[in-house]
Order: sequence, then structure tokens, then C-alpha cells
Amino acid sequence: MHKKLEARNVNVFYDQTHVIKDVNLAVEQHSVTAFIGPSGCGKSTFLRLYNRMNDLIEGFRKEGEILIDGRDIYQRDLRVEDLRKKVGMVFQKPNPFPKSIYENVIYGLKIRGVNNKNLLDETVERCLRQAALWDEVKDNLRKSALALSGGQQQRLCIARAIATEPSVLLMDEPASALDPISTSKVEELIYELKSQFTIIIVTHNMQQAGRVSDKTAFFYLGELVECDSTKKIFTNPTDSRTQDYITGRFG
Amino acid sequence: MHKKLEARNVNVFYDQTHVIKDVNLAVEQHSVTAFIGPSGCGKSTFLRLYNRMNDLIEGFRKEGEILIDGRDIYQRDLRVEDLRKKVGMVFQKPNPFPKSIYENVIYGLKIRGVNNKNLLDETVERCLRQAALWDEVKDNLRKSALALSGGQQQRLCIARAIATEPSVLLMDEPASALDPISTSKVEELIYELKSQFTIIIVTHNMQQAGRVSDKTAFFYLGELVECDSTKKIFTNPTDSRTQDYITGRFG
Amino acid sequence: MRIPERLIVGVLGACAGLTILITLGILYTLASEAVVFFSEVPITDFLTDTQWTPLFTEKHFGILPLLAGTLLTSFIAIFFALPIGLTIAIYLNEYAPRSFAFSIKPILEILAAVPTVVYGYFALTVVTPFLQGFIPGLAGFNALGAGFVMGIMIIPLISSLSQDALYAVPKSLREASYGMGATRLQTAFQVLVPAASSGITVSVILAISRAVGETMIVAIAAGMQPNLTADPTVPIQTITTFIVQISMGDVPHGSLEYRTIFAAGISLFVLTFILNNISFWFKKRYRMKYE
Amino acid sequence: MNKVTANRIKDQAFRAFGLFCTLFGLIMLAVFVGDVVLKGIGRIDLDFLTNLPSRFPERAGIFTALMGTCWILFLTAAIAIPVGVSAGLYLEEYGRKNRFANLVEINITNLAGIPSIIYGLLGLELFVRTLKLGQSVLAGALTLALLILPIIIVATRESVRAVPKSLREASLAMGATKWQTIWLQVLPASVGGILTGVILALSRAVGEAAPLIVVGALAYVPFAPSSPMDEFSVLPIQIFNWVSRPQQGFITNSAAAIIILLMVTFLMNGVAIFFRNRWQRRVKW
Amino acid sequence: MTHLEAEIKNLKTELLDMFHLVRTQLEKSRESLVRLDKDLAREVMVNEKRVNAFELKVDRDCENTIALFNPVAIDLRFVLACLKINSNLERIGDIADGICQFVLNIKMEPEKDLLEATRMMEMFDTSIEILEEVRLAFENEDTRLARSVFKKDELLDEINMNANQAVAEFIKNHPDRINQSLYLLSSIRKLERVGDQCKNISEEIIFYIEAKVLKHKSREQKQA
Amino acid sequence: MTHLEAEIKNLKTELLDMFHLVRTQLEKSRESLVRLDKDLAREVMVNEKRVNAFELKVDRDCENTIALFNPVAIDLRFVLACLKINSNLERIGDIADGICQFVLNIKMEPEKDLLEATRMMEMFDTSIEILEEVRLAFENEDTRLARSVFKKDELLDEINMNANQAVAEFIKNHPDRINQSLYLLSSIRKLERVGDQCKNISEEIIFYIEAKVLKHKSREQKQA
Ligand SMILES: Nc1ncnc2c1ncn2[C@@H]1O[C@H](COP(=O)(O)OP(=O)(O)OP(=O)(O)O)[C@@H](O)[C@H]1O
Ligand SMILES: Nc1ncnc2c1ncn2[C@@H]1O[C@H](COP(=O)(O)OP(=O)(O)OP(=O)(O)O)[C@@H](O)[C@H]1O
Ligand SMILES: [Mg+2]
Ligand SMILES: [Mg+2]
Ligand SMILES: O=P([O-])([O-])[O-]
Repeated sequence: MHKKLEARNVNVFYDQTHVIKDVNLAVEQHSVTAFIGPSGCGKSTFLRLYNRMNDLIEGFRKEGEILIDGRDIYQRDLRVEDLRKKVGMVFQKPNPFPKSIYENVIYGLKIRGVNNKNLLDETVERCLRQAALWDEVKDNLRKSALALSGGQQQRLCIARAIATEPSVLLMDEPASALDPISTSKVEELIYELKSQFTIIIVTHNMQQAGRVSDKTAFFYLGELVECDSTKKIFTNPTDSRTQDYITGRFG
Repeated sequence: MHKKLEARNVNVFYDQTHVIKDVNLAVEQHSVTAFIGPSGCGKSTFLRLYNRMNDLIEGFRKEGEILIDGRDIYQRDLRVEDLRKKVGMVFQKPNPFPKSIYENVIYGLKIRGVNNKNLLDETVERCLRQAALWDEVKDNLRKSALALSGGQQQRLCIARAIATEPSVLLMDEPASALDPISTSKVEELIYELKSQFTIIIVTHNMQQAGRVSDKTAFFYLGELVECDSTKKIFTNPTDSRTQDYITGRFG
Repeated sequence: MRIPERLIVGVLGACAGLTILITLGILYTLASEAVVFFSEVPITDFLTDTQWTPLFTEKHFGILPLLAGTLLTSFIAIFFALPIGLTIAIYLNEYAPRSFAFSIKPILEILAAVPTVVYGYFALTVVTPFLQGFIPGLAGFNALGAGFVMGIMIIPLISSLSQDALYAVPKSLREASYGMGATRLQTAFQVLVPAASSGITVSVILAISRAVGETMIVAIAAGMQPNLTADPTVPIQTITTFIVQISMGDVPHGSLEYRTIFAAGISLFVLTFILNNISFWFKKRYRMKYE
Repeated sequence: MNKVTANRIKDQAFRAFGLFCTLFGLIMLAVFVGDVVLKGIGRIDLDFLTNLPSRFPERAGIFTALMGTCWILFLTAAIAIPVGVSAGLYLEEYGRKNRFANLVEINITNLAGIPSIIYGLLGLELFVRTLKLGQSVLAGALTLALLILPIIIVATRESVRAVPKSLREASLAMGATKWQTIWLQVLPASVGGILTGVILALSRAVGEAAPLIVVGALAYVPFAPSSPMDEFSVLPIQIFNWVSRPQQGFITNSAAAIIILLMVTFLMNGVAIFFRNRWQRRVKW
Repeated sequence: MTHLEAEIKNLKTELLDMFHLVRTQLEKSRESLVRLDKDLAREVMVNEKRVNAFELKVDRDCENTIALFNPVAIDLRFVLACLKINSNLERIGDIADGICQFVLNIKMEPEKDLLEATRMMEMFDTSIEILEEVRLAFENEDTRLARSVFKKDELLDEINMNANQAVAEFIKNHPDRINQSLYLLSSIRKLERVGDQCKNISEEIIFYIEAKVLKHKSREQKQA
Repeated sequence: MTHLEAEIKNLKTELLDMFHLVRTQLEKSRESLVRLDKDLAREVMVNEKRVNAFELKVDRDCENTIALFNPVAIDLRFVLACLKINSNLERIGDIADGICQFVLNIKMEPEKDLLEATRMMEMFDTSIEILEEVRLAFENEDTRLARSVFKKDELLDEINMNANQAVAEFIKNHPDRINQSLYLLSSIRKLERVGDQCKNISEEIIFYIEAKVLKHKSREQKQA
């Protein structure tokens, strides 16, 4: 399969603290990869390397290369705005803009100057359908996004993220603020989206990693301990630290 | 076994909304009962009936009886402060007071005017031991509680709650803000505490209910759908709504 | 970053930089005139002389009477406002029904929005005559009436900021305390007030600073007589009122009298500067704790 | 009596005391306002509003002062709002890391605490004397603009800061530039707070007398200003002037003027509170 | 449909395939015995490898489903039932294989009258029939049908009981064909096991659908 | 110790009890056969009920453990292994029961020379020995020991192979004792199954400890 994302000897520092230690990781196209690991092991940090959201953080420093489709995304001549168009992100807490549902979805297009009404309408419908939200909101697209329930908001955020037609979707604990029912809806959605996107999901919920991902990467103290098929990780992990973590015998 | 807590035909209203509908529930002494159910089904509301924390909420109204050891706790002549001494509570987010560890534990005694230094010292050690925290903090009891990690803070909150020697412990999603490792420590603790306390725990995490509880009560839209032994609920629930919920086929 | 963004940032940054220029302007203005002033009046005289008579023929330039007046009125104001303000804050936060607290708070804040000339008018025409009924020998212009009214003015400053600080204490802490069986009073004084102590301190210091810099109330109601006294019943003069007094007359630019207001101004500036920085330091500590 | 009972009694006693304190301030305000209305309401008529100042209390009006206040309000707003909001945005959005911003931050905290009369001294030296604007409306407005600048900056920063990080991250992650994020998300989300701050700041400016006295606004100005360079007076100064006179007629006049001034400030505060409440209720994340 | 539902559907399909595979094996072994077709017998023995592989796959899938999806209640019962049904089916496969081994071992066609006396072919047919019924019960979640299996199994038990006697008689009359007779007896014992396995499968089906444990209960209790 | 660990420890204890129970059954059935002690045989058949009940309990506990604790990785493999070992043990219990049934059926003590020729007692002893070894392997998580079982099982297979011949001989010489001989042959077949079941248990032990699947592999592959 095509290697969509590749990290080569990546190290990350926040000022003096070394939070990602020499990580090599390849992610295949159209797969779901879960990042698991104890709190503070660097999952979020590593995830945010892929769309350079870490650049906003003071004291952040990176070594090594992050390639998307074989191209280093930290190159000088690459515009970070363009990168982020290609690499969508969904956050832990649903964070719709305080605007209408419609405007939320088209936000990514509008900031790029797309104004064609038909195109926008089409995009809204397509993305909301893909996000399994269309049926629930099609009659009130002009309603404020804040009036939606938490689970709906999160699916709206996913719809918004896929409106710019990214090829990669990053999700940082996308369901940890949701109740079980909304969670399972979002998980379904992830499952369905993987035919079109390369998805990376950070999760604290081991069961979730089991349910949604094809591959699982276990991080510990900034190291990538093990990355293998989720089935393997959950039935017969190679590293004893992984086994201890997933069986809850840790620390 | 001794019926520690009993709810008889309980209804709760917030202004006009009917949030608890005619619930009857008996809880045995020295057992762990888990409340599960979709968000907003009234678990927290029902839990907070037992220590009358709902009294603080405007528009709250209750019908029916809540008995502890056969005595109605909503009787006129019962002091709510005394009740709360008997019924400890642990909250979702660890909420230690911004004081030292020591002061946190003795807070409940101090507000009752206990000043005997020896007694206080003893209580601190006993409670911290019970909360499986003593070894980690015994050398810095004067350190600020805020300097502890999330999981330690939550165990401190449990120590604080048991310092007044309650017989009932209420826990509203006590581990939902914790990472898996801290969560499992808190779960262990619950398991150990049940020999001395009657524990009720609200949780969104079905697996958690499975792991820690003897009985599980499933709430749905303010109704108590089913309350049975956890094993029964998880292997062969009677009500189809329960089955749908725990197998994730809901909504 | 592309060019337009850079431009925007440049403009915004310039606006931010302007605030530095203001400070420099104030410092320069005060200092340059004060330097000339202190070249004529020895600074030791300024700090130790117990009389302030720049407009008399026998000129004395001792700041102490003005300082005493300033501190006296401020003290009276805080003496009234602190207990009342703090009690209000606790009451609104813990006891009052939410809806009541919600509607009463903006109304209380109106106390602080009333222009100070108006308070001056009240002090002079309502409060002092009223007090004269109890305190024989109370002068028509006095520190007590002015200070009392000033206190009313700064009540909301204390109550609002303190309540904000109390409110910022996580709800979970209150619930924890109630859950332990504490009464509201115990919760307020043993958990909330200590947790919000930095914020409350900030509010008090800011209130003092405000009282020290207050002009119109004292200008109208406290008289304009520089007295080195702690007696609240007699007329006094504060640093601010002195500046007003001089400004009212058409004092020629470049005269010594003109410069006295800058000397007085720099004293006032130093005083408030110190207070502000104490509160700033507290605020920082407070913010760190609740991150 | 056991400890718990004692605690309950203390609790109830404090409740009563708290209610008393809360009402105390309001009662005083009511007494004051009642007093001033009783004394001044009879004096208010069209003549009072349109007459020029006079040596005779019965003929004196507040026209020039009222117009001066309007001019001051308008010019101050025009100067302070753009500068203040811009500076606030810069500090909160761009200037988080550099030392310059740090300096500005400390500086603004200090500026906010400097007594208004000191701004008067600055205005006197800078605008009146150095820039030779004279004792004009413009000089006064500039002075007041400087005075309320920190308030606007702080209000802007606070409402901008209240915009959750998640909203910013959402926009940036969509590929928006920083300015797009600010313009499309942060500003709209914080406009309510900024507006509230601005109105409160202006209402403060309307009530200020001390700095304008120092700058040289005069109690007696024969004509309403017709350009920014004209001399002017404002309501608070007019009141100060009247209240300082011994004649009872002028005291009555001042009471009447106070009614007008209070109406203006209360109105502005009311609007600000309205905005704040609506904004708080509408935006919840 | 949730992932888990998809996964469960998949497990079911796999297990139905397994049913089919095993049934084919059983039918072929019957054919090979009747016609003493050693090639067919060899084919069955080769295919046994496939059955084994399939058993492992289903096993692995059940394990993965439990590890990844944490099924509970009916879902868990289903997966556990699959695990057991799977191993029962594999045993039936073993039996077919064992019978074919015996076909390879004997020298000449089995005596018609011995076959008749032992009612072995009847047993074979009944076994296949029962297996098919169990498959249907599984496919349609039909506990009534599953229960009917218990009754049918009794026929097999009966034949098995009598077989000892029949074989003994036959040996007495044909002392030269002891070996063959003993092999046949073993096969009959094996076929009886097919009935038992199907009974087990039925029990598992009822367990997962109704959460009733029928294992080790008498037939009367089972019918209840 | 986490709850799950406690639960797993508990499962292990239960299963060891089950091992013990089954072993006792097997030993008693041996005794009853040697001494034709029908009372002892009856005792074994009564105890079989206990074995069955115990099997159900272990089964239920495994199911509960999975439902409540969602074990993964080695924990899950352990629970699944328990499930299977449990049913294997129950089958060994069945076998002991079956042999006792045969003891009740026969009229006189089995011929010494038939027993010798079929090496039945050797088979019995080896079975019990293997069962004990498997138990030890399980108790100590000793995969070396578990592997050694595969070798021992070959002895059983060999005896079983030859038994057919031995019984055939015996019947030829003692046509009057056909019935008894056939019962004995059935018992031998059953004992051979004990070896198979133990082999299965060993495979499960190795599977859960090493996550290696040995089922359906040749012995050479297994030793690797
Ligand atoms: N802005 C920052 N400045 C300094 N250190 C940071 C910063 N953000 C994170 N860290 C540190 O980097 C390490 C990795 O953080 P990260 O957020 O990536 O962990 P995580 O695995 O996502 O944890 P969690 O599961 O709690 O989200 C942590 O030790 C954290 O303390
Ligand atoms: N203070 C309140 N005023 C009015 N309605 C309320 C209040 N608190 C809760 N409710 C309503 O009562 C119902 C039950 O709320 P409750 O918090 O008990 O649910 P829950 O089961 O604990 O949900 P969750 O799992 O999200 O915590 C909800 O529909 C909620 O909207
Ligand atoms: Mg993270
Ligand atoms: Mg709740
Ligand atoms: O494994 P068995 O078929 O003999 O039970």
C-alpha cells in the first residue's frame, strides 16, 4: 500500500524538554491509525506535527522529517495554510464556529475566496452526508451550530474538516467529550471515512482504538514503543510495555 | 443483606421538567452499585438526592421518599449538614481544596470543631492509607494538594470524603477526567472500599461499571429501566432497552 | 507571512506601542517640570516641611499635609468600603438567589459609574449636613463626609472584583465543601475566600489606588486647606485637589506655581505606581494558581 | 448548644448582614438620587437646556456644556476606539511572546491605575502647550482618549481572551491565516465584550472633570463649540463650577445639571449592561 | 450497522461456511464408504486440512472480535457460542476424516448385511440430517428447530446401543472378518459422536439466543 | 493486584480444582475396572454430575470475566484457553464415566491376558500421568512440560493402534467373550481420546502463554 505519511527520526523539544524521541513511523493511505499511550507521552504533540499546529507553541523545536506523499512538510517553500487544507483536524472538544451550520461547513472554502453559490451548496450537502449529519440538519442549515448536541457538533466539525477535500484527517480524542451514543456514531463515521481519507486518531480509550483502527501505535515517554496491526496489538503485542499498558497493569 | 439506601416512588422536577420518574430502588449495604444510562437520563440528579446536593439548585422539587437506614433524609428535623457527614461524595473532576494535603483530609472534621491534634493526625494517616495514597504522600503532607497529579488528587478527594466516617460514598463519574492508569487505581480503590462503605457510582464508561460494581442500575429518560446484578446486566439483561444500550445499538 | 498580514501587524503593533509613548510622555512631562521645581525647592524641604503654602507670600513646599489629606480620605473610604464590599461579594456569591445576584450586580456597579462631581455634590449637600446632626463641630468642608462618599463609590469596585474572584473559584470546590457538610459561611470563609485571596487583595489595592487618585469629591467637599492632621472633621487638602486648585486659576506657564502641580503630580504618580505594581504582582500569582 | 447549631446560627446571621450590606449601597444611591431629583427637577425645562451660561442662576443654562460634552464624547470615541481595539488585538493575538509585548502589558496595567488628573497634566503639557492646540475640544478629547485607552485595551484583551482556544485552533486547522482567524472568528465572537468595554469607557469619559480642568476647560464659555479647535466646557465642569458657588440658585442649577448628567451616564451604562448580558447569553461554548 | 454488528454478521457467515464444509465432508465420507471409493476418501482426508484451517480462522476471528469490540450480553454469548460450535464442527470434520481412514484400511467392500444389521447407513443419513437441521436453526436463530435435534439424537443413540450386539453376532458368524467389523464398530461410535456434537451445537444456539444453559440437563428439562 | 488479575487467579484455581476432580474420576474408574468394583463405578457416575456442574461454573465465570473485564492480549488468551481446557477436562470426565458404565455392564472380571495384550492398564496409567503433567504445565505456566505431552501421547496412539489387532486375536480365541471384548475396545478408544484431550490442553496452554497456535500442526512443528 501507498505510504501516505512518514516520520523519519523525529525528535521534538519544548524548550529543553525532549517530548518525542527519535520516532519513525509510516502510515498507509486509507487506513485508520490509533495513537495510544499514557497521558503526556506525546501523542497529541506527534499528531500535531502533521499539520504543523505545534508551530504556534512557544519553544517548540523539531528535528527529523515529516513527509506527506513523500514531501517534507516542514520545507521553507511550503505554505502552512496550504498544508492545513490538505490535512484536516478534529479536536477533542467539539468546536464549531458560532455561526450557522451552513457557514461552518463552507468556512474552509470561503477563506480561500470560493464564492460560487452552487459549489458551496453542493459541498455542504456532500460533506454533511459524508459526516452522516445531513438527515438530521438538512431542514435547518441556517440554524446556529451551537444549538446542536455535542455529538452532532463533533460530526459537524468533521464535515467542516472534510470540506476542503483533505487527504489526511487528524483527530485528537474526538469522542472523549461525548456520551457513549454520540461516541459510537462518531466511531461509525470514522470507519466509513477511511475509504477516502488517511485517518490518525489519538485516544485514551483503548476499546475505541480496538474498534476503529487498523493499526495501533503505542507511545510511551515520547518513544514509539510499538506500531502494528490493531489485532496484533490487542491479542499479542510484541513489547511487554505494550502488553502491560493494554492489560492495565501499568505504573 | 441489609438495605442501606431505599428510594420509594421518587419523582424529581426541575421547574416543570420531570427528570426522575417514579423510581424505586434499594441498595444493599457494603455493595457497589453503578448507575449507567445515556447522557441527561438523570443519573447525577438521582445520585445527588442521597446527600441532598440538589437542594442547592433552584427550581428543584422532589416527591417520594429517600431512606437511609430506614430513615427519610428529607425529613424536616434532619440537618442536611449531618446527612452529608454520613454520606460522602466524590466528584467528576478532582477538586481538592487549594490547601495542604493534610488540611484537605481534616477539613470535614475541622468544620465540626474537632481540634485534637492526635486525633487529626491519626485520621489523616488512616484515611490516606485507606485511599491508597499514604505511601505516595506521607513525606509531604504539608505540600499543596494542587501539586499532586490528577489521579492522586482524586484519591485525596476520596480520603477527604471518608475522613468524616460516612457509611455511604457517592461518586459522580469519579474517573472520567483521569487517564487509564489513574482510572484503574481509583477503580481498585473502590473495590477495596466496598467492605466498609456502601458505594454508588455514576459512570459513562460501561466497562467501568462492569469492572467495579456488584449491581448495575440502568436509567433511561428519567426511568429506572432495570437494576440487577452486574453480571446479569452484562451477560443477559432482562429489558431490551438495557441490552440495546450496553451493546451499543442505541439511538 | 504574506505582505498584507505584515502590514496589519505593523499597524496593530504601532497602536500598542503608543501606550508606551503615553507613559514616557507622562514621565517626561512630570519629570521635566519637576526637575526644574526641585532645582528651586530642595527635595528635603519638599519631603519634610510640614506646611504647604505655595500661593502665600511666605512659600512652604512641604508635601506632607497634602499626603496626609490624601491618606486620610482614602483610609476613611476603605474603612467603609472594605467590610461592606466583601460582605456583599460573599452574600451575592453564596447566599443570594442566582436571579437576584444577577440583577443586583449591574445595579451596584452603577455606584461606580456615577460621575465623581455628582458624589462631590452629595458629600457637600447631603452627607455633611446629615453628619453635622451627630457630630457637633463638623466643618462644612471635611474629610469625613468626602471619605464616606468615596467609600460608597468604591464599594462596587471591591464587591465586583471580589465576587469575580470568588466566582472564579471552581464550582467543584464549593460542591466539595458542601458535600462534606459545611455550612455556607464555612464554605465561604474556609474555602472560597482563601482560594480567592489574591483576587480580593487585588480588588482592595485597586480600590485604595482609586481613592488616592480621586479628585472631584474631595475638591468639592473636603475644602482646600492643607492641614497636617488626622482629624476627619476639619477641612483638608489632597494632592489632587491642590492640582485642581492651581489649574482653576490662570497660572502662567513657567511659573513656580505652575511647576508645583507637577511636583505634586509626580508624588501622586509614585504613590499610585507603587500600589498598582503590588496589585499587578498579586494578580500574576493569582493567575498562575488557577491555570 | 452544640457546634453544629452554632454554625447554623452564624450562617443565618451572616445572611441577614449580607442582605443589609447589599441594600445599603443601593439605599444610599436612592437617597442621593431622590435628593437631587427633588431639588433639581423643577429647574429642568427647555430654557435650561438651551440657555447659555449666565451670572444669574435663573437665566443660566447648560447648552454650551451639553454641546461640549457631545463634542468631547464624539472625538474621544473616534480617537480611542480604533487605537485601543488595535492595540488590544495586537497584544492578545500577536504580541504574546516578545519582550516588547511584555513591556506594553505591564505598562498598560500601570496606565489603567494612574489617576485621571495626571492625564490632565500630560494633556496640559503635551497637547495644550507643546502641540499648541490650546484649550480646545481637541486637546480635551485627546486627553480623555489617552485616559480611556487602557480601559478599552483591557476590555478588548479580555473579550478576545475569552474566545476559546479551540475556536482559534479550529480556524487555523482549516488553513486560515492568522488575520483571517482574527477577523472572521475572534473579532465577531468578542465584539459584544469590546462594545461593552467601549461604552463603559466612554461613560467614564463623560463624567470626568478633573483632567479637563487641568487641561483648561472653562466653566464659562459663551458659545457652544463649532469646531475641534474651539474652547469648551462640559457638564461635570459646569456642575463643579455651580456647586462651588454659595448662592442657593446655583446649587439648584447644579442639581438639575446632575439629573441630566446622570441620565446620560445611566443610559450609557444601561446600554453596556444590555450588550453584556446579550453577549454572555448568546455565546456559550 | 455498527462495526460490531458487521463483525458478528461476518462471524455468522464464516460459521455457516464451516457448516457447509463439514457437511460436505460427511457426505463424501458416506459416499466413499458405500462405494469403497478410496480416491474420494483421500479427497476427504486432504480437505480435512481445510476444515482445520477454517477452524483456526474462525477461532482467531472470535478472539479478535472479543479483543477489539468487547461484546457483551447477546453479542458476547453469540461469539462464545461461535467458538464452541466451531470446535464442535471441527470434531465432526475429524469424524468424517476418521471414517475415511477406515475406508482406506479395509480390504473389501463392507458386507451389505453387516451394514444393514448395524443400520449404519441409516445412522449416516440421520447424522447428516441432524447437522443440516442444526445449521438451519443457527442460520435462522430458530430455537424450536434446535430443540428438535435433541429428539433426533436419540435415534442415533439407540442405533449405537444395538450396534454392539449386531457386530458381536456378525463376528460370531464371520470370524474371518473381525478386523473389518471392529473398524465398522469404531465408525459407528464415531457417528454417534456426530449426534452428540450436534446436540452440543443446539445447546449453544439456545444458550446464545435465550441465555438458557441446557448443557448437562435431561431431555425433559431441555424441551421446557 | 487489579480486579482482573484477581479474577484470573480465581479462574486458574477453579480450573486446577477441575483438573483434580477429573483426575480423581479417572483414577477411580481405573480402580473400578481393575477390581470390577461396581460401587466405585457408581460413585464415579454420580460424581460425573459434579464435574458437569463444575464445568458450567467455570464456563460461566469465563463468560463473566470477558463481559465484565474486557480482557485483552495475554489475559484474553488465558480466559479463552480456560474455556477450552475446561471443556476438554469435562470430556475426560465423560470418558471416566463411560468406562465405569462399561464396568457396570460386564458380567465378570476382564481377562488378565486380554488386558495385558491390549496394554490397557499401561494406557490408563499413561493417561493419568499425562493429565497430571498437563496440570503441572498449566499450574506453572511451563510450556516445556506442555510440549513434552505431545511425545507421551504417541505412546497412547501406538497402544490404541495395536489394540484392534489384540482384541481381534482375543475374540478369535474366545468367541464367547465377544461382548466384553468389544466394550474393552471401546474403552481403549476412549482412553486414547484422553491423550488427545490432554494434547489439546497443552496446545491451549502454549497458545495462551506464547500466543503460538499449535493446533493442527505436526509434532515437529509443535516442538519448534
Ligand atoms: N506547550 C507546551 N510546552 C511545554 N511542554 C509541553 C507543551 N505541551 C505539551 N508539553 C509536554 O509535552 C509532553 C507531551 O505532551 P502531549 O500533549 O503530546 O501528550 P499526550 O500524550 O497528548 O497526553 P494526553 O493524553 O494527556 O493528551 C508532556 O509531557 C507535556 O507536559
Ligand atoms: N439545574 C438544572 N436545571 C434544570 N434542568 C436540569 C438541571 N440539571 C439537570 N437538568 C436536567 O435534568 C436531566 C437530568 O440531568 P442529570 O445531570 O441528572 O443527567 P445525567 O444522567 O447525570 O447526565 P450526564 O451523564 O450527562 O451527567 C437532564 O435532562 C438535564 O437537562
Ligand atoms: Mg493529548
Ligand atoms: Mg451526570
Ligand atoms: O473430543 P470428543 O469428540 O471425543 O468429545
